[in-house]
Order: sequence, then C-alpha cells, then structure tokens
Amino acid sequence: MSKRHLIGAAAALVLAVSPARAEDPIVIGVPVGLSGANSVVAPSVVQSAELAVEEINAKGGVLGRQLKLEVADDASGAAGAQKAFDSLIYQKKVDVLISMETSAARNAGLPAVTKGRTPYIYTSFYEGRSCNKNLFVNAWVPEQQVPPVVDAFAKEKGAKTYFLIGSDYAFGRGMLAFTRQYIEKTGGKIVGEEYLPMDGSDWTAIISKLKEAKPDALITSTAGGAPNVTLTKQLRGAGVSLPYANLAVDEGTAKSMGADAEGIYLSASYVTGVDSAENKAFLAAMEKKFGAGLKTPNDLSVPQYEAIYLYKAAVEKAGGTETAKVLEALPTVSFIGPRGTISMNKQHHAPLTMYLGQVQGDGSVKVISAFKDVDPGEQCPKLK
Amino acid sequence: MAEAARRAEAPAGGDLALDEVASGYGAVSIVKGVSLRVRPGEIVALLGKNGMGKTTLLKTILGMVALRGGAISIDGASTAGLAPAKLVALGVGYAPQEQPLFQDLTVRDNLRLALSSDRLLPEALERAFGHFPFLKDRLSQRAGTLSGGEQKMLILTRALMLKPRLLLIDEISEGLQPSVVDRIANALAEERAASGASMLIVEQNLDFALRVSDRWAVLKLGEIDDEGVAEAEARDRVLRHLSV
Amino acid sequence: MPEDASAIGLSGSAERGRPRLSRAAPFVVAALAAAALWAAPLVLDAFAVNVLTRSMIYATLAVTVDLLWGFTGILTFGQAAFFGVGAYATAMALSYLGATPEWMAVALALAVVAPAALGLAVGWLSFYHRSTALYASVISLVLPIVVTQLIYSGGEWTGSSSGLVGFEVLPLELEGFFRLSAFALVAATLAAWVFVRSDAGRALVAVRDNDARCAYLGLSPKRLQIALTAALAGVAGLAGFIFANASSVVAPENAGFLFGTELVIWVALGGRGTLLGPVLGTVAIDYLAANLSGDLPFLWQLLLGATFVAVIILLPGGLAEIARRVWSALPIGRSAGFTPRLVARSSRPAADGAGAPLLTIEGLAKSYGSLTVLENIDLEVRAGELVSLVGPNGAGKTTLMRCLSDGTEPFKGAVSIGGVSTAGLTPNRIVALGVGRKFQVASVFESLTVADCLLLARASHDGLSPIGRAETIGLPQAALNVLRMTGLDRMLAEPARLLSHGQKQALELAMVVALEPRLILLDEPTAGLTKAERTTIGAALKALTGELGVAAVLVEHDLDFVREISSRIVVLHQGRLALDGTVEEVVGSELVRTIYSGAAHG
Amino acid sequence: MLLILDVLTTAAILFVTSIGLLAIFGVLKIINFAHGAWITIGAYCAVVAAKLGLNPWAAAPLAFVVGAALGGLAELFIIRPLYRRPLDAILATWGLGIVIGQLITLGFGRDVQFTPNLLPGAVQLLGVDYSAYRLVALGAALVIGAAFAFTIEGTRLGLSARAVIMNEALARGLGIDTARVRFVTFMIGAGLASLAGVLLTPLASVDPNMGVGWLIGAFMLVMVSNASFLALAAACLVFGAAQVLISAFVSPIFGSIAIAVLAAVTLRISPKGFSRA
Repeated sequence: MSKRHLIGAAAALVLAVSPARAEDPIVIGVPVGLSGANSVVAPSVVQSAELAVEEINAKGGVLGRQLKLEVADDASGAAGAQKAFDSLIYQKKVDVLISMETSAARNAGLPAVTKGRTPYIYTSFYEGRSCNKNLFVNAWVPEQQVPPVVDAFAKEKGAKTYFLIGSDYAFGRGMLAFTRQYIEKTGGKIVGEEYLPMDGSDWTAIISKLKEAKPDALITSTAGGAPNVTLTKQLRGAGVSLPYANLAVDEGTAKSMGADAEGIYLSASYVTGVDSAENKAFLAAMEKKFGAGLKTPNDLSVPQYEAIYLYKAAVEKAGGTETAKVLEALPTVSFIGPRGTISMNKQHHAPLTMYLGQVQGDGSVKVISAFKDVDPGEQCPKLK
Repeated sequence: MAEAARRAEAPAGGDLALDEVASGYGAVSIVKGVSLRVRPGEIVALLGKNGMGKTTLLKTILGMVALRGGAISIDGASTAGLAPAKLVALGVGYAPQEQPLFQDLTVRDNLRLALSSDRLLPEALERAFGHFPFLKDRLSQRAGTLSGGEQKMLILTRALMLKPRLLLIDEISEGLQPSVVDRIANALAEERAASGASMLIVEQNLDFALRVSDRWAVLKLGEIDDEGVAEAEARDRVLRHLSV
Repeated sequence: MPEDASAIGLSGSAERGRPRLSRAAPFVVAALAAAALWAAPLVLDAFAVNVLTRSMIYATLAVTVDLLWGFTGILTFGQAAFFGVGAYATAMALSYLGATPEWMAVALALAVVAPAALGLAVGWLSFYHRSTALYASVISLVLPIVVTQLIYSGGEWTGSSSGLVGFEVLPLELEGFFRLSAFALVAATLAAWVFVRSDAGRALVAVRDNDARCAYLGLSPKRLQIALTAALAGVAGLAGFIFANASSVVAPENAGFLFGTELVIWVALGGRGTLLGPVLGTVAIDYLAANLSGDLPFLWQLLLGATFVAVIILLPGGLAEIARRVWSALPIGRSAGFTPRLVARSSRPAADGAGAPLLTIEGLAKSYGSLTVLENIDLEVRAGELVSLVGPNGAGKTTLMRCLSDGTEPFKGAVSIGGVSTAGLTPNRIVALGVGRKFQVASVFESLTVADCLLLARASHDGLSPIGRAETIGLPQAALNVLRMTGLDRMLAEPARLLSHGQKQALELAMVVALEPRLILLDEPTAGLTKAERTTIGAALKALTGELGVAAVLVEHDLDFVREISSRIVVLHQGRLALDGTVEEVVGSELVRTIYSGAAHG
Repeated sequence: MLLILDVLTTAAILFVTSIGLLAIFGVLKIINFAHGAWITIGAYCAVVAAKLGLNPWAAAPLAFVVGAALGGLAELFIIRPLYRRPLDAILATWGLGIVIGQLITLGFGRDVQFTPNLLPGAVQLLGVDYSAYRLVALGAALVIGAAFAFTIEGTRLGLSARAVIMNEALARGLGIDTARVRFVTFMIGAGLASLAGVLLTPLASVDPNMGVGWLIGAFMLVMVSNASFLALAAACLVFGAAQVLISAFVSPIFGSIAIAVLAAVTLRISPKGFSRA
C-alpha cells in the first residue's frame, strides 16, 4: 500500500522538478525487488534514495543538474532483473545504476551493465567477490560480517558446534561457505548445513534435522524477505531457542516480524542506534519526509542513501557523467554518512564499521559491541 | 409453493401432448416429427426396435435432450425451455433404462434423491412398501448389490416417490423373469388406480406392453409407424413391426 | 503396388492452377519478413532491438506451443522446460568448455539434443495407449517444476537460484542477435507453416480431433505425439541456445512453470492453431509488456489476465479469430482450399486361402467387476463371409466388437486374426493385421475435409508427405464405389463436420474400406440412416464380401437389413452365443421370436 | 518421533490446502487453477482481520465467507460457460488467478505481509518439543475432514453432490438441480481454499503470489485422488510422508518435487490413482 504511495510520490516529485530545468536531469536507475523475496526491504531502500535525491536537488543538484530517480521492479530474481536492467539502460537511458538487490538479480544485470557501459553501485551486503569494471560496492561482505558473530558466540555462549541454514543461491551459499571456513579455522565444528531453494517455504524437514543435531548455535543466511520470514516463523513455532544469528535480517524486517524476531543476533554496518550527528540528522530528515509511512531505515537502505552521495561526489570530481571518468573518480571519493566515513577504495569495496546487535522485544536492535573500520579483504585483486 | 397449489387443483393424471416433436444429438436427427397424446390416466406403450428413437423421445419430453422442432405440452401448457428439475417439480416421474441407479449408493439414498426434501421420505416409503414390501429390509443395502429384478423394482419405486402425475418409463421389463414382470405390471396398475397417473412406457416386451397399456404406438426411424388400441388381436400386427 | 492411373477426375479441375501459387506464398511472405527484419535494427533504438530480440525468441517458442496445442490438441506448459534445458546446456557448455567455435558447435548440439532426448522421455511418459489429454497436460506441468528444482539443486554447476552469468557468447552485437533471432523465428514459422499445410500436417489435426479413429486407421497417434514432442523440444532447445547467447544470462525462471503458462497465454491471445496469431501475439504482448510493465506493472498484468480470461470464454480462437472473420467476409478471402483428385487403384489380391478361418474366437469371456458381459464365445469367420451379430440391448455385442479390435482390452480367451493372436496388441497393430473397424457413432475427423479424411485412411499404406500435398489419393475401387453411391465424391472439399449423419457414416465406411482390410468390423452402420442410405450401404457391403472376399462382422438391430445381406447370423443373448446359423435357420427359429417379443429370460 | 509428527502435520497441511480443489473437481469435473488465488484471498483476510484488530481466529470464518462469495461470482461468470471445455477452464481459471493476484497487489502492495501468529510456541509431546501450531493444523485438518465427510455423507446437499459425481445425467433426470449443486459446490470449494489460506499464515509468508506454490501440490494430490476424499486423505499421508522423508534423508530440494513426481508416476501406472484402493 505504502509503496504505491511512494512511487506516486516519487513520480510527482519528478514531474514537479523536471520541466523547470534548462539542462536535462541526471537519471539514477534503481532496480530493486519490489516484489518477491526483497519486497520486505525494498520500500525502505526507495525511501532513502528519495531523501538523498531531494536533499541534493534542494541544494542545487549536481553540477547544476537535478537528479531524477527511475525505480524498476526486478522481482528479486534473475529474469526480472534482466528486464529491469534492459529497460533502465536502454529505454530510460539512465546515467548510473544504484541499487540494493539480490545476488541473483545483480548477476543477471551485470551483462547489461557491461554492454550498456553504465556505472553501477551495488548497495546490498552480499557474498563477495563480484568483480566488474563498472561495479562498486559500499556494503559489507562475509569477511566483515561473520567474524563478529562467530567470535561472540564462541566467547559469550561457549558455542562449539554450529548448524547452518541457507537459501540455495549465491548469497546463501557464499555467506555460509565463508562462515564454515571461519568457524573451522577458529576451532568450532559444523554439525549440519542445509539449503532450501529461494522460493521454498517449507522448512519443516530442515528444522527437524536441526533439532536432532542439537548444536550450540544456529547461523542462517537466507534470501531477505519471504524465506527469512517463513524460516523465522517456523523456527519459533518449533520452539527453537538456541543462540541464533541471522546474517540476512535487517532492522526493518526484524521489526515487522515482531515477537518472532526477538533474541536474534545480527551483525550489521548500520543500526538505527548508531550514535553520531550524521545518523541523527538522517533519521530526523527521514522522519520528517515520510512521517507515519516511514519504513525503518536499515542496513540495506542506508548504503543506498550514501551511494547517491558518493555518486554525486564522483560526478563532481569527474566534471560530468561520462562513464569512464566517473568510474575513475568513484574509488577516490568519500562521504560521511549515517554509517560514518564511506569510501569504496579497497578493490571497489569499502572498509566499514560493524556492529553486533540483538533484536529486542519491541523490534529495536540493541548494540552489543562495535568493530571499527573492518577491512573487506581481498575481494577483487585484479581491480584496484 | 404456487406449484403445489396448482397441482392440488389439477386433475390427478397429467395430459401430455406431443406435436411433431423432433430432436437428436449433434448432427444426428433421431426423433423426426412424432405426434402423440397421453390423456389423463391413460397408459400408452411406445414400441419399436432398438435405435428407433424411443429413449430419445422420453428424454426430450423430460427436457434432457433439446427440442428441435414441434411442441410438447403438459396439461395444455408448453414445456419449452423447462429444465428437468422444473418438470419433475411439475409432477413428471422418470424411470430410465441406461445406468438407471446410483450403484454405490444405498437403496434409501437412491430413493431420497427423487424427493425434494427428506421430510417427504417416511410417507413416500410407506407407499413404496405397499408396492414392493421387500424394499423394507433392503434400505441400507447398496443398490448395486440388488438382483436385476430388484433393481428394476427399485427404479420404478423411485419414479413413484413424488406421486407423479405423468410417468415416463423406459424398458422396465427388460431381462426380467415372468414373475417379476407380473409384479411390475401389478404395481403400475395399482398406481394408476390409486393416483390416476398417466404413463408413457417404452417397451420391447410386447406381451407386457399390451397387458398394461390402453393404447400402443410403434416408432420406426424416429417416426410413428403404426398405432392402435391394446387388445389381444394387436399382438401379431405389432410383432410384424418388431421381429424379423 | 502398381499405380493404376485411371483417374476418375471428378473434383476440382478448376482449382488446378491454385496449388502452386498457394504453395509459393509462404516462402514469399517469409522472404519479405526476413528482409524487413534484417533492416529493422537500422531504424529501431537499442531498447526496441534488445526487447524484440527476446520477444522473437519467445515467439519461436510460441510456434512450438501452437503446433502442440493449437494443432495437435496437447495443452502443454512444458515448452518452457525444454527451452530452459537448451539455455542451460548452452550456458554450462560455454562456461565450462569455452566459447571457441568448436565448443560453440558443441554447445549448439547439446542445446538441441538434450531437450530432444528429454522430450522423447516425456513423450513416452505422456502418451501411451489410453492416455488422456489431461494426463499429458499434468506431465507438462510437472516437467518445468522438476527441471527448475534440478537447476536449484545444481549448486555451483547451474548457479542454483542465481542462474549462470558471465560466460562468453557468440561474438555479435545487439543488432546481430536481433537478426539471428529474427532468422530463427522466420525459419521456424515457415517450417511449421509448410508442415501444417502438408499432408502430414493433416495428421496433427486428425490426432486432435479423434485419436481413436487414427489408431483404427492403422496410424500410431501416440508415436506421432511422442515424435512431435521430441522434435519440438529440440526446437525449444535451439531457442534456448539463442536466448543464452543473446542475453548472456540464464536463470531458473527461464525453465519455470510460470513461463510455461505465459507461453500458453500468448498463444491463446494470438489465436491457437493459426501460427501467425501466436507469433504476432507473442511479439506484440512481450514488447508491450517491456514498455508498459515498468510504469504500470500491476495494471498491465491485470489487463493481460482479464483479457486472457475474456478471450478464453468468449473468443476461443483468439485475436486471429477476429482477423479471420474479417478476412472471410471479404470476397478475396473466400477461395476454396486445395483438393486432391481421387484415382482408383487395383486392390490387393483376395485373402489367402479361403480354407483357414480369418477370425477365430475361442472361449472369450469378459466381465466388469462382478458383472459378466460375455461368456464362452466361440466363433470362426472365413473370408467372404458376412456374419451379422444380433441380439437385444445389453447382449454384449458392442463389447465383443471391442474385444476383437483391441488386444489390450482385458478379457479371457483367445482371439486370432489370420492365425496371429491379438493378445496385448493395440488397435493400430490389429489394423496392421488387416482389420478395419467402423464405429457405431460415425467416427471421422470433424475439422478435416472429406478428401483429407480419405487421405489419412490411406496413410498407413501410402505415407504422408511432410512438406507438400499429394495431387491424387489412390483408393480401392470399393471405397470409390461407396463415395460415388453416396455422392461424397462431389463433396471432397467439404469439412466433415458439415456432412449429414448418413454422409458421415458413409465416409467412415469408405475410410475403413480404403484400408483394404481382410476383415471388417461394423457396429450398427445403419443406425439413424434413411431407407435409401441403408440400401446403399448394404449394397457396398455385399460387394465387398461377395466380390473381394473380405470377411465382415456386423452388429445390427435392423433385422430386415440383416436378412438382406448376411451370409450367417449369430444371436447373442445375455452374453452367450444363443444361435449360429444361416439366415433361414435363425430367422425361422422360435428362440429369436421369443427373445424379441420379450418372453425369454435366464 | 519428530519424523512421525512431521509426516502427520505435513499431511494435514496438504489435506487442508487441497480439499477445496477436490470438492470442485469432483462435482464440476473442472480443475480450478485459481485455487491458489483463493488461498491467497484467505491469507489476506487474516491480514485484514489483524488490521481491524479482530481476534486472529476470527479470520477463519471471515475467509470462508469471503472466499465462498467470490467463488459464487466466479462460478456464474467464468466457470459456467466452460463446463464443456475443461481444458479451457483450466486456462480461464489460471487467468482469473492472475487477475486476483494483481487486484490484491493493487490493494495491499506486492510485499510480504505480517499476520499475528494464531498460536505461537511449542509444546511437549511424547518427549519432544513440537510446534504447537502444527499440531493445531493437524487438528484443523481433522475437523475440516470430519465436517466435509459429514456434509458429503450426512446432508442432502452432499447426497446430491455425490449423485452428480457418480452420474450427472441420472441426477438431472431425477429432478436434481445440477446447476445449483455445482454452484454451491464451487462456493464451498472456494471457501475451503480461503480457509486454508488463513491456516497457512503462521507457516508461510503472505504475499500476492503465495498461492501458486500450494496450487501445484494440491492439483497433483487431487489428480491421484480422483474425486474421492478418503483417497485424498490417503494420498496426503503417503505423499506427505514421502516429502518429509526425502527432505530429511536425501535433499529438501528433491523433497519439494516429491509430490509432483510421485503423483505423475502413480497416474501413469494406475490412472485412477489412489481411489482404486
């Protein structure tokens, strides 16, 4: 319901600003999973993008040009992404793609990005090692996210045996592959690792296996949205009360899941509780713009907001939107946003401050500890 | 409710009139212009060899096969466009020949299905036991487990459940022993005596047909080939139409 | 067999000039379309080129769906799966082997062979003796689900939910892929067009209309359906190959059930059974979808869904139906179709040795559950005999005919034709033994013309051309006689559904006679016929048995008719052989009189 | 022990989601491919009930009524013209499903909705902790099955419906208003599908396309049951067990196609499926 209003609002915004300019606006394509697995978080991503565009346009735009958003639904999957990317690149002729998407959608979009020679900033945490001349990432990878969780479980809960559950796709498999590696490296043991297809919703058999394996802790990495929701519902329904870290849950989703999410551990580069002037200003601006319709800002929507500012900085440095120059400028610019100082200067990825948090009864996330400037590691050695 | 009132006023037996009735299936024309009258309380036997259109004619009267030409009226009112359910409500009872029973349902359920409400069941069963007392002990038995003769008696009983004013009966004597044929003939006679119902019976059993009916007609290739009054002398005349 | 060219040129000499013209038409249209599509990228923008490339690949798939559903009557959701298998075979080959020209050729071969092999297996599973259309649809529904799940379970190999991406592809630009898929579409449509207009194409419609009749003409409808499934799976795989190259991404959705339903929707909206309707429908709808669904995603789907429902209910012929109605209202649209001429051909030599019985039935018994329908039937029929099977309703006559013509029917006892046991043989194999069966309700191909019905009747002897139309149909003289006596020889271009009941009966008889059977089984051939029609059919039967030495078994209620033509009469009563004798013996017997006057029982 | 409970509850859920389809297929001989859409309608009734602040359980009767009412409309305008074209009826109902899905999207958005859990937590049963709600689902299946059995065996409507299933021509000849029987049956079948939608909310995510996944399983189960509801119960138990066991011991992915594949094979071997037993 709210999304319809959002899109309507976005359209109205575009209509209101575009005709007045002498020069054409800079068009930002946002392919995002309005339907399918990502539909739970997608609205918050669109909201933060709208705020960034509004703020920038209010201050005169970029190099005197206004920004304009083109949102397209990628249906959270490969086939939908192909259509969305084709439409944005060839029909809407966007200058840049900035988006939070599933790994399936990102992968499916990359050939179009390469062919269409469009810069692409990916703003979702993911399994890592996606390398493309045109692709930059300002969210976390397993190297940044997994260690805090595993270390905390080992230290605080004395966990030695782990059970891993994931959605069967690049993110789920990639995250858990790293998790397994890290756990085994630090002396823990995996007693089970199970996957369900992205469209699967019946976790019964896997949950029963989990119960039989009797691990000390559970770590899951599903596709966002529906799979995550059904898994959490069914885990709670089955009375599973282990220490449980969910690598794919964000604060917004946790909030909508209500009581089912209570007690879940998560590891993120952003939680609403981050204590900084930038974050407070951001939250206030979001509150003001969207009021009651506000979707809780989260680890997936905040990078989207920051990425638009990073793109603005790169265009200003490059002196225009020409792809080659923008790509050259992107790794050199930085922006101080709600998550702190962000710069995609490590092989097209960004060092980030990570937080270990736990979902409370009211759906808010309590920060347990913070880790400064965690390095993304060797993601794309062939890119600088 | 209005129907019930109308039925109360109407004479006991229905008055069926067929005027140049034609019908068939798909491209096939089967009944090709039949005119026939069954007056209140009258029993008319429709004779003829297989495939001559007798069953189709009955189904046309009941509204199960669409009328393609001519007119059908009951008590002077046209039945055009009336669904079988409507005609049954008007007092038409039907005893079919092909797949005439719900084999897997009990005798009681087969009988219940002929009634519009279960409240009518006890009274209707009482009347039925009057004709065929054996049914009393068989109510919970599956219809398919009855013997051939018993099945035929059940089919007839079911057609009588709603106290019809016009009965359409299709080859009720088929494949039966003479003793059973007798019981059925008696039941038809009793029913007419009790309720005054009119009947159109399709038959291949000539002796049975001539015994129970007042008049007969022979259908050949969808048309009435010959007709007459049911009397002993008619036997040879009809047999010429029926056999080799 | 000697071609006796004594043409009895009765039909369509006025139309002789037309066939060549209309045969060239598809090629001219195809050449024009190909030329236009070659030039199209010059005027279209990159987005349109990109979208239409995909639309045309989908349209190629729509052609295969139309052949299966529109022409052959197999409602399939499975073409998506074959497409997906082709696309994945390509993507996996290119990912793991490389994209050198040699490996590209291997990828192409895999993309066609793998789905075709899968199609063969699916066809075998879907089509068997007594399989139903619904069952084939069920299988076609299960297939994409299974293929999708296999892709999911392929882990790194298939990329699971993420699909495969980043493999090297054919070195073409956007325009190149556009032209490649345009070429594939034109070629597939042209091939399909030529095929459906050929004699073999009639067989597809025949299978859709009446697959039992096909089997009883000695054709194997199931084999045809299996072959078609496999071949069109290969074509779908080829489309998958082009798709994988053009998009450089393959995803599980490409093989999914939802995509399968989309294909059916496009074909239904375009107009099933018209080839061009589905092609244009698919391209138009997919192109519109790409343009509109970005801005009006829900409304677009809503509109499409509502239109689909409305078309299915109100306009089953799809949008092509509207075009066809307009076209046929114009004077130019009302040209008569091509009609072959009938020629006589010498019949095969009369049955071997009149001594041995042609049909032998020993101890045949048949029951449905506890109900015994036939018991203890022993019967022998020799060449040249015309045996009538009479008896009241429910005596088991039709059941007996079924047992004789279908060896898979469960019954006890033995039936042999010319010394060969029929146990376990499907109808088409019994027909190959020299048996022809005429059904009680005239069983012809309603959508085909009289000429096409006869053509199919000869198919098991003369074959069917997959590319062209035969100029003549060679029929045995007896079949020609039936046609001439009933006037059907002057109605060759008439669709069978427009024939009268009697004409249909005669056509079916002519079709059965055209098979040149040694034994002919007839179930009430005169039911519902006029007196004149009965006489005609009786004469034809007498000629068949008397002059050509064919044996005939006839179920009949009309005893006058039976008396006129039979050489022997067998009376069946309550599942048993009550009497077997000459016409005089049976007609005069007291038993028959009692059976028919109703007194007999037990 | 867990496995046994999993099998029983899985079978129960399968039964609940397919009984509505079975009712319609049995009497109308039509496969309602909009069945999934009615499941979705039911789930959204739970969403609406939650928004209105009703007791979560109140969604169940609400869904049945709403589903049945919409089912009545669909029967009149879409199913009725297609009785003689059963394959086209599959397509038309599929199209109807698309329309319903899009209308729901227009009304509620395409994202996942959250509903209150009908009964959270786990209970101790025979030595194991087991999801309380799955046990409730098992009970619900038994109640629905019993109510269905009573309707079929004990009421006039059920008797008429059985008569139409067994021999529609005869039923018509006896004066049964077969059009009305079909109409009412479709309403009940649609209502049961919606009721199933409510019962699924604690287990599944609620989004406009949620029903499609359930449709296929239900369809295959109904195919092997051949309109007999006892056969359906048996099929749910056997195939549900296969699904759980294959998921547990082979792979959840193969488990998810177990029903479809086994049902197809069953039909190939014995076209009447489970109803023969």
